[in-house]
Amino acid sequence: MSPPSRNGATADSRSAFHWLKLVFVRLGVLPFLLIVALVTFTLASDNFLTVSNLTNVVRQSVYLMIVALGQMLALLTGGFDLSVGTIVAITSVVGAMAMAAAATAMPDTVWLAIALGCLAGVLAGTSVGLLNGIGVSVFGVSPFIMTLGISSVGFGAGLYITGGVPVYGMPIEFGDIFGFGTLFGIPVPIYFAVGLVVLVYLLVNGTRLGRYFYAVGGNVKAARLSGINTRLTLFVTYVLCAFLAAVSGMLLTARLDTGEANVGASLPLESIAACVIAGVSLRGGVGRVENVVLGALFIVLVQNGMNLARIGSYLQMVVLGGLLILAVIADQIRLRYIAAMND
Amino acid sequence: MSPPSRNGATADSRSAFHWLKLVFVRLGVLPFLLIVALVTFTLASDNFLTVSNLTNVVRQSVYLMIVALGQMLALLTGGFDLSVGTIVAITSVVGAMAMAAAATAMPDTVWLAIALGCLAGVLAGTSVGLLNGIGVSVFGVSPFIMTLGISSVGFGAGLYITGGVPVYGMPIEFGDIFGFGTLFGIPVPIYFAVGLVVLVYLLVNGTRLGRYFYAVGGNVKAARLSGINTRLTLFVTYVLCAFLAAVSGMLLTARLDTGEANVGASLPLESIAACVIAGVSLRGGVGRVENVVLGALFIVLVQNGMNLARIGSYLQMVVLGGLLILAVIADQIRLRYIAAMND
Amino acid sequence: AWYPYEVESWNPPFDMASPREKLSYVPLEKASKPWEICVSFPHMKDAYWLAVDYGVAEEAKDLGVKMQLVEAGGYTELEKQISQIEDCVAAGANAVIIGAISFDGLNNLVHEVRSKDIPVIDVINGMSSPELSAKSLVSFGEMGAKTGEFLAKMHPAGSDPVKVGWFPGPAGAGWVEAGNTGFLEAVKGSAVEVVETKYGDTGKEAQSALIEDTLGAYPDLDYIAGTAVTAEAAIPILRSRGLTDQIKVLSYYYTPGVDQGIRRGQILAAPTDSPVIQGRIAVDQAVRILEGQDFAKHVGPALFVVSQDNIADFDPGSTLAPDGFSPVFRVE
Amino acid sequence: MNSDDKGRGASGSESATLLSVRGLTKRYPNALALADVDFDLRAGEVHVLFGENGAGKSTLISILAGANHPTAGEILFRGEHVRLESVHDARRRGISAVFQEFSLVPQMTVAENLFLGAELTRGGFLDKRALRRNAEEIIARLGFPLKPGQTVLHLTRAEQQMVEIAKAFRSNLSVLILDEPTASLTDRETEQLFKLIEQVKADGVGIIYITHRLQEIRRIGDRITVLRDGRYVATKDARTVSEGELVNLMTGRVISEIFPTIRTERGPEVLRIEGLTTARGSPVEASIKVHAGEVVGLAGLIGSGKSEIMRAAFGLETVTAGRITLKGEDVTGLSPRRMMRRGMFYIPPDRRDEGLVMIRSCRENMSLPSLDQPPFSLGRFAINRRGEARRANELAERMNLQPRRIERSVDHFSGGNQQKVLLAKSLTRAVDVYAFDEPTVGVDVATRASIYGFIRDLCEAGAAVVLISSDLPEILHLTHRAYVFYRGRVQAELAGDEITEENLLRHFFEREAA
Ligand SMILES: Nc1ncnc2c1ncn2[C@@H]1O[C@H](COP(=O)(O)OP(=O)(O)OP(=O)(O)O)[C@@H](O)[C@H]1O
Ligand SMILES: Nc1ncnc2c1ncn2[C@@H]1O[C@H](COP(=O)(O)OP(=O)(O)OP(=O)(O)O)[C@@H](O)[C@H]1O
Ligand SMILES: [Mg+2]
Ligand SMILES: [Mg+2]
Repeated sequence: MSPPSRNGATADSRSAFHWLKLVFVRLGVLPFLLIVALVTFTLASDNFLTVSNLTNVVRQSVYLMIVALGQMLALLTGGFDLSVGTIVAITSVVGAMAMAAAATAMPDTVWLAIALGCLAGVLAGTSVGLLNGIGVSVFGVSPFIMTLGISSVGFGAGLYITGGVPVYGMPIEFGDIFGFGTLFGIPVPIYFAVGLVVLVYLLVNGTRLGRYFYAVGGNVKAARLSGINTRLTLFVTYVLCAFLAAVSGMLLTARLDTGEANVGASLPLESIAACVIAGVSLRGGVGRVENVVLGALFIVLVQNGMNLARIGSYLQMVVLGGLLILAVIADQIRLRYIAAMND
Repeated sequence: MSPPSRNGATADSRSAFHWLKLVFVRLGVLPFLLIVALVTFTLASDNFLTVSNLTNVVRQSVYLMIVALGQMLALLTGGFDLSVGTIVAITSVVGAMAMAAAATAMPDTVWLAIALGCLAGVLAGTSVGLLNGIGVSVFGVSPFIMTLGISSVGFGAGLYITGGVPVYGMPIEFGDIFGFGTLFGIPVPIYFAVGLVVLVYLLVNGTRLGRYFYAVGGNVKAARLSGINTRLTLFVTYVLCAFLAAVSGMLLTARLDTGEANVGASLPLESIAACVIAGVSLRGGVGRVENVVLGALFIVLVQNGMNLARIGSYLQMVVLGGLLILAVIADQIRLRYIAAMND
Repeated sequence: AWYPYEVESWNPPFDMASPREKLSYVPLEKASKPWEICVSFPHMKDAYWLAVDYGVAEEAKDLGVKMQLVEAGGYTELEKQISQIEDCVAAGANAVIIGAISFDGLNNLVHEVRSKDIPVIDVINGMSSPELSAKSLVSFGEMGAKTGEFLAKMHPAGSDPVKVGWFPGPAGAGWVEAGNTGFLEAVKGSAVEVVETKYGDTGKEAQSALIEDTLGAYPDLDYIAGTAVTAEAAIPILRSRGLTDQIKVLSYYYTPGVDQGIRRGQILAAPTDSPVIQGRIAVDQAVRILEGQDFAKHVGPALFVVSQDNIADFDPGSTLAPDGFSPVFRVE
Repeated sequence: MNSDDKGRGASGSESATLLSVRGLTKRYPNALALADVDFDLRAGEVHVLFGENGAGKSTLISILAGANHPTAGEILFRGEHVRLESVHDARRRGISAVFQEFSLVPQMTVAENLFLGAELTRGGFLDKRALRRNAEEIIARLGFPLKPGQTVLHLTRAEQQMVEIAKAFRSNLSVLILDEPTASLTDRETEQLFKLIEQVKADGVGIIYITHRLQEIRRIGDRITVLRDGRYVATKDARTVSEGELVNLMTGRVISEIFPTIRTERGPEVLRIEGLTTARGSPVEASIKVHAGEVVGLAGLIGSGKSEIMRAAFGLETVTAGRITLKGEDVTGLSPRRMMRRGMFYIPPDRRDEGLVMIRSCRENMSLPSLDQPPFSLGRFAINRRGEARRANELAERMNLQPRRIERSVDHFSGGNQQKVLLAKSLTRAVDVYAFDEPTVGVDVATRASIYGFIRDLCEAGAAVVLISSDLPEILHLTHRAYVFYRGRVQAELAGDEITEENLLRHFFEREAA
């Protein structure tokens, strides 16, 4: 790109504009939206720009963020996972039941009970992903339908197990630590989120498998002709996505202190929205982990800000929908800039 | 294909099989599923195979069917419409309010009030489609996000208008005729559905615009280079889809006798499911009206049959999800046969 | 046995403003024949409706009638509820008990069903149709009001003002709007100030986020009042913030979580409308109508507030399904 | 790479058989794509596969590359029976292929594509630096004008073709399969490729080469095997066999003249482009004009802007400066639809990407541009299904579509036949200016003759034809006038006898020489 010229104010402002445009093209619209949101809500509410509230926002966004990471993998390969909500619910129910049972059976070994419960929950959730993976990769069912169908099946099963009643009886330590605990002043769930973000980042950007997600999503046929085991890649995608959703489910269970079959209903669409706002393409092959993290943060931040600014819930729906569309329009414009710059 | 041979039972059964396979390839899995469902439910419940119940099923399926027709158009062009539920709700609310207002203003001209109300409702619903169309065709927003965003905006707006309270005060004739009326023993809504099915069939199969839906969904670039106004085509698609949803919304309002902001939430996914079961491709460019009609019928029929067979609703969720997946797996097999038979 | 149970009866019926009298409700011993009764619920996803399910299923067993339960899957599924009831009737139901999704939206259906001479009983939620055969319900407005009164009594006008965050439930649902109105009416004129009304889905995670954000906006809150889910979600949040002593929690209906919360001293109080009894009475009414017996046209259990003071005497059998009860969709 | 230039040394019968195939059969349920084919490949030879469109060439090589599985027959690799399970499997054995249809991931960069499926890793993680370095090395060795960091999405078809070729050259090669690699390349890149082929040949690599260009066979071929209707016909020595004989073997008949002579009665000017510059920066201030009744050629290297000028005229590019006049009317910036209505038709070079709706039938594809006109239309909005089917059948006949199944979806046809469907689209409506962008990509000799035939017919009927081609002989033999593009500018205008290979080539490179 041309070096910024150095004569006078116009040139200065022009170069500032140019610089902004560059940031826009590199990072997308999200940073701007985040800044606008921060400024707006800071003006609208005194309680918004406080350490405790922002920590709160980050902590609230943990669950969506982890699920969105998994969703991103599915989107990268050109699919969807509409069953993430069900996976969260099943994990929560199974994990809570197992933990409660273990805690009753051996009241002295709380930690073992917690470990067993988490294991059971995550296994149950991940096994839903196993089904998705088999359907998509072996039977070639379109991910939309496969995960939609499985989500209906899983939801029915979850309700069948619990009858819609929350599952109580988990050791109090579980919620106290994994739901509400803090370490060096930072809530424990945030550590999990950071850890998983780093792992997924490394996976996606640093490994062959990560590359294959993009390749399969970009052009399955080409991927296959390049000697990639596309079916295995797809299978792994859905299992990983389910695993992430399951971890999120266990963390949420700790936060809620009960196992619930009724959680997560809005997660599928919300996680897709977080990804798409972050520039992940629904056609597959395009998307970045860092942006997805920002996307999830942004959605939760806006909800929090609107709550603090005392915006009615009807209006909140309107604003959120509008923002979603706006973000995508901006991304469209960005793509045009890119095409114009042509690398 | 090869003429059936004529020696002995094996050949006969083979030719029967061959014939079945041909039917399968031509018509898809739906006719088979419908037959299986009919037989199963007839055995499971005495009340299933009665004229009144089957009429009932057809009438119940009218709303889903009309919405699915619109959804099919969106799918054909390679998009989605996740806002059909909101469109139905907005139509219902606005239509009911307008009709009630008109009926109060001029209590003597009931018909005029009904006509005005319907017009207002359908216009309101269709204008949501206008927004979708503009977003998708002018701004190039992906249909998934555009319609998801609009559905959130619209739902919020609908609730805002009504405050969440149903709208009453429509002339009683409206519900009596368009919701519950019969003509020659057949419920009035069915006539609407049949009319719209015929219209959409003609549109899709007999007109230029119909052909353009397929072309745009199959390959936008090729369509553009063939002199098709692809943007206009996309725009019209979403407007038409919204129009159909709006008509369905008005019919539903007649059935409910109140304007409700709380209807239609499950319609987006259900209508997509109806289409996909019917072999409409989510990648665009493939799908047939007749099958979509069967798809909508099938979904409602199975729900009805399970209700009559007194299957618990948790199990119903499991069965419906499973059937969805099954239908798509079968379609996958069919595609392989087609590739084999080769025209 | 659960009966006799103290209920209120409205006369003339179907008008909540009518004068009411106290009755001791006693159901039939046995039905004369195994009637087929269809029950329709908005959903079966929470403990409240599970309790109603428990009530209708137990009463059907006690009376020796058949029961078939359908559920629409949520408050946005009015069409589905209508279809399900139609299917039920087609399957040969002798009577229909409806927990309605919409106050007005089912009137046509009621008309259709009644025209086939099938009794229709309105349970829990309320419908506006005049053609209903009977009602077994209380007004959710009164549930809200009871909660509000409880608060207002503790903080009458003139005492130190207190701040309440109010979480009535999902926007637009009939019972939510009713509860909201009742609550706000009841606290009017007292020292109770509702500083925030936050609608939201009754999922626990949604309510959790609402509570957290409200705590952010009003660090000096005194009460959290709202749905049972809100109350349950509030407990761990307050505990983790060390606010348990500062902020008290109220629910405006009763669930197992609320029960446990009150017993443990984490929730201050909640009114109960005895949903199990409402379910039982609805079935009894249906059978009485079918058998041409006398029946109370419009009854509902008397509301009372369960608080930490009286919980010891409270029998949850009228309000909650027992532990380990799993939903019953069919009683033969 | 030790390029000890010993020429064609290693070729000849004395060297070992690398790969051989016995009785190979591939049956698609209703089509026999390959029937009992024998074929063998020696180390260090270029073995050309030749045959009509749909003869089974691509099917054969896709089996050899592991992308497809035979119904019957056996494959021997270095004397051993092998089952090639997947592309990956084949590549592990050193069999590498460039397929007719590209296998690139558009969102990835050139470098990433080059190593797709064989990423270099260190300690489990991608070694991005090594990847880029190796990509640069390969590109440099090939001498292609590619940048490793470019996104494939933004490349032209020709550039993509180069990436595709580079991909095949990356690993330990023993068999290299090239399916029409030069179909979109100009002579310069073709030469580059040939040099490379010479190099690997010298290393003892066996090369299977599919082409429809006769001059290439002579240029690099050692042996040539002809297929017809999925059957083996003959194997010949490429240097001695005559063109006539080859064509005869391929089609079973004799084609006297591939290039027809096109008479011209130069009519009025119908298209004039003045000082055209597009947003993309190519072409720059280009001006051309086209008269009725003549064939105008546009030639130039890859990326010279020869396509874009016509794309811009057809409304596919954003024009930033200049004027386009069609039949005296200013049509600058009009959409393709308007341009088509006003009498221009552009046939794109990439049938898969922009040309055809692959999942729809031939009939629908052919009629798509002209549904607003009889015999396709019925009234203002409706379609005349019968008229459509009749016309589509006529066109299939005229284009010699194989098999003649107009209801079959396009993606079930062989590459050349897809091209025929694409060209048939232009015959559905009468227009004044036809622009054909690389119309004969992947088309066999006989069909090419017939395509040239219909270009002649169009021209002689008074239409203006713009022929954009990277295939020099087409420009030489068919055009009455030719423009040579260089870096987006019109470098030269040649007419009549001036259009010679020497003249054209001089202008291709002129600036660089200067
Ligand atoms: N997927 C498929 N299903 C059915 N038939 C097919 C399929 N792919 C190819 N064929 C048929 O197999 C035959 C051989 O096709 P192939 O692609 O090998 O031809 P080709 O010699 O490469 O032709 P071209 O020069 O046009 O590329 C053709 O008749 C084609 O119609
Ligand atoms: N879709 C595209 N995106 C970005 N740049 C493009 C695109 N298409 C073409 N270009 C660039 O525009 C320039 C001119 O392209 P054009 O297609 O006119 O070249 P050409 O001379 O026809 O070459 P070719 O033989 O490759 O068709 C090239 O430098 C090319 O890189
Ligand atoms: Mg080929
Ligand atoms: Mg070109």
